[in-house]
Amino acid sequence: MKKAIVIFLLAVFGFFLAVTFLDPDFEAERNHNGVKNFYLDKTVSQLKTANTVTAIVVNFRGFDTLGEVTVLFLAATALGSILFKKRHHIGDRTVLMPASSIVSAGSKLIFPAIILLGAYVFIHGHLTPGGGFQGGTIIATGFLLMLIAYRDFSISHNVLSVIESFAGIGFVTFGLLGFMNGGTFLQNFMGTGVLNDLISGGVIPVIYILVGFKVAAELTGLIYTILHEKG
Amino acid sequence: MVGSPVLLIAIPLLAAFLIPLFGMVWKESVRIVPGLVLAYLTYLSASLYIEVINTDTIVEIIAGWRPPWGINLVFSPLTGFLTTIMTFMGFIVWLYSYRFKRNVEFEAAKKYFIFLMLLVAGSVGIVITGDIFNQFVFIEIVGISAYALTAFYTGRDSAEAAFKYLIMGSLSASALLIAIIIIYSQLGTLNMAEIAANIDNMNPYYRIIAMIFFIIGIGVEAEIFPLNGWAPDAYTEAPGPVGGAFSGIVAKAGIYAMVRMMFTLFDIAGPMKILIVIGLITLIVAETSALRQEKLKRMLAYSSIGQMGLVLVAFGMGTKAGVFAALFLMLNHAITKPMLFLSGSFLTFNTTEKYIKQITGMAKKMPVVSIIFVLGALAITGFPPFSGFWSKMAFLSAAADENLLFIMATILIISIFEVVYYFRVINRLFFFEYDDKISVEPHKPGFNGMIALFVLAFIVLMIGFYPSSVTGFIDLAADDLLNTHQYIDKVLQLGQTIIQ
Amino acid sequence: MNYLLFIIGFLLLVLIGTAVYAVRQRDLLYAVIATGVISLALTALFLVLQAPDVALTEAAIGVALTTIIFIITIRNTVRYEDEKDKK
Amino acid sequence: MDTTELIRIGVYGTSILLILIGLYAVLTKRSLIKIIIGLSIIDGGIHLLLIGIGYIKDGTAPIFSPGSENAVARMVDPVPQALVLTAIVIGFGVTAVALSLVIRLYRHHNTLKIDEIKNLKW
Repeated sequence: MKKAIVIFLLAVFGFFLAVTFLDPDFEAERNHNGVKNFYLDKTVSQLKTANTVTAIVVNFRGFDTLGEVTVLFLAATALGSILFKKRHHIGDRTVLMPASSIVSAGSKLIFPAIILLGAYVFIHGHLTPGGGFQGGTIIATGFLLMLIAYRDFSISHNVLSVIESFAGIGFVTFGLLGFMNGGTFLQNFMGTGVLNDLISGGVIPVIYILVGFKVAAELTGLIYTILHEKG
Repeated sequence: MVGSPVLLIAIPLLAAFLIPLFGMVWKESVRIVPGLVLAYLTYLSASLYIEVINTDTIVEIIAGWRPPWGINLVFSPLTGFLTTIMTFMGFIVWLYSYRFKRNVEFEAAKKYFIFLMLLVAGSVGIVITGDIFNQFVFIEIVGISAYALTAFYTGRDSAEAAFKYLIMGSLSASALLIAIIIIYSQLGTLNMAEIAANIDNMNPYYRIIAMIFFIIGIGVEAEIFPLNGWAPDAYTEAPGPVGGAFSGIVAKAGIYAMVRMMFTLFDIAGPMKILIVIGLITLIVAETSALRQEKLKRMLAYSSIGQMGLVLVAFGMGTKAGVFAALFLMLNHAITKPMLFLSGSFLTFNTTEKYIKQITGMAKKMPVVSIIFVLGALAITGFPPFSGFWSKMAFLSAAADENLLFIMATILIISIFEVVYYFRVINRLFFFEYDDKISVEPHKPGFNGMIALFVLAFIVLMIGFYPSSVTGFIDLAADDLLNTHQYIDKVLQLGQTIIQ
Repeated sequence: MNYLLFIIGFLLLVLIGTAVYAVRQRDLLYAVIATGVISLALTALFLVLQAPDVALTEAAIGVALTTIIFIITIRNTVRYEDEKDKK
Repeated sequence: MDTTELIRIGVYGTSILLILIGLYAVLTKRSLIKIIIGLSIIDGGIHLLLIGIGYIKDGTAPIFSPGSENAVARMVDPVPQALVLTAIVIGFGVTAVALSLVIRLYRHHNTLKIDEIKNLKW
């Protein structure tokens, strides 16, 4: 009985999706004069940002990014709240597997390179693919590697929390600065420079670097919390 | 110019990032700062609302790009009305829970207040945003805060309730995303006004499918029938004041999103019938379930779902009178249901199961709280001269104008149901002797909690005796919702402030 | 132009195959690894479909972080969908 | 049928299949972790769908390199990419919260089977 209901539901769902997306008219009736060309055009001519996706994420739809950063912040906080234990003791770290000497030595070697790669990715977010989210997660994976390889590697929760808070405050403050200078929230109020220069695009790289710090701190904290949950 | 709508979002987010820093310096500040923020939001929202009523709708641009391209916030008589209610209720809930976990656990209290503040901020965001993807982001903010608040107590079955809520919430978020994909692919825009202006160019099949996915996506927050399985559990397991926040704030935001979508986005013939059908099913199922509940909070949760169904039916009539009645019902419910949750939470303070039989004879021990509870029960069932009476009258006259006799009869029968299950509680509360074996230990209510309850009770009485004090505002809000062209024009003709 | 078609077709087949495997596999650890493979295939597909930004994000979040938190959860709870499956 | 058409149908069809497979897992599986795996498969399908919407024939990535400032017409739509970026990060947050709930449920009930946890049946 239950199986039948599930299959019926799946069939209805699949039918709706297929009727929409696999219909030959779907492509033909599309309105191609949407916002796309405006974004591509303005990114080059006004924002002087090479990477259009970055321009959209940080400037055109920067409000979404603010919300998204908040979602990550909430997720990290919620994790701490849900896994909270009565007596405030931190359990042993979960050991995924005992790290051999090759792994630990190799991790030490790779770790700085990963951090450097992450920093490169978010500093060049407005020029090349990548940006704050990507760079931040790369840095977090670097810390994850160290946490797995060395049992006594630890990170201060307070330091992470301070970095996270300052990056978040910086984001909102830059938004409010635009509010005071140019008239609207998150407005690009700094000089935009020359396309494809490292220092170009006004506030876009600044905000994306702040996002990078925030994402890195949040994800590292999140992994740290969940790693210290021993059954 | 007193401020700008964007501050309604920016200030709580800024405060949320600041609170961990403040907490390191002065522990009490994690309680005070959210309260100050919510009080400021209430002030800002109320003053903006007055300005909007006297002058014109404010359309706020973000990042300097005018509406079809950038995200915009719309602060109109309708959204201002809802925002003011929500921020005010957020402040009341904060006031009630000010002493929450005091002197016990600092970390837990810090997180509780951050979640509460962002719950309010996210709900306000759902209401004032003018962009569908931005609305999705705010729905996720509300969702994650709500999951975390539901799972807040570790001792109870709260993780189950939160898990249920999370699965439903994220499935519906996926549906919402699919609807956004269909709309974006066909119209090439995400702006609500632009969508509303171009919706006629869209193939009707795609329009209907997108609308179905939208209903699934928003239905979880709006608590409509097949998607509200999470609600009774979440309301029961969450901390007492959070139940009030869910019914007073989150459900209102969900209903708004639903109604905005139906009235403005998908302006096709027939959607109103869908609203009536969904609303009636929700109403009947919820109210009949409420009759059978043994737990106080569960009963209140079902009652809350039922009221949401009633609101949807009223919106579904589609006429001016219907929308007026619906907004009036929303206002009354936003004030009365948190009052019931908060006073009920005081009555059952020292028990984790919250059975109705455990409050037997409590009226003699806690007379003031009991009287406030009764006031709320009378107001929500629609006894004159309390606030609920006027909204139910407005509803019935709106239905009578449209000759919807079946709906009128159903509402009257449902009202009898409501009277039955509320009087079951009142009967136990007042006319039974206090019994040590079944009743709980009375709890001495805190000073701040009592102030919150008194403020709410005052508002209920005020609306009850002077309904004309609010009907003017509701009238303007109803006009605003029905005038789709005005909404589109206001948003799209705002080409002056674009940066050159 | 045809080699592009082959790459995309191969990746799409990998996606569906791994998804079915992830749902049917009763050893949760393997199922989680299969989810990681789905993310990997998606990463390659995003790259082919000219979305390098998304590919980077999916590679870092989908392949690395999601998989690792799944594995930590399995370490802290149970490895098999059913106790009977334990060999 | 030309290449673009094939790619389009393949990508859309695969994402719809992924969504349905994930939904099947969420609705029928008895293990909590399996349910969350299903959710992340649904997410993957939706992200692929969104990227497929933006793809155009012979498109290039929406990044301007020196000397190619006039290549606008051939660029794929950047908006869905920005949306997917947001959606991936949000999805990760939700998955993390869900897994922490699973750990807590296991702490209480010592099982992850949905039938053995009271209040979780639906």
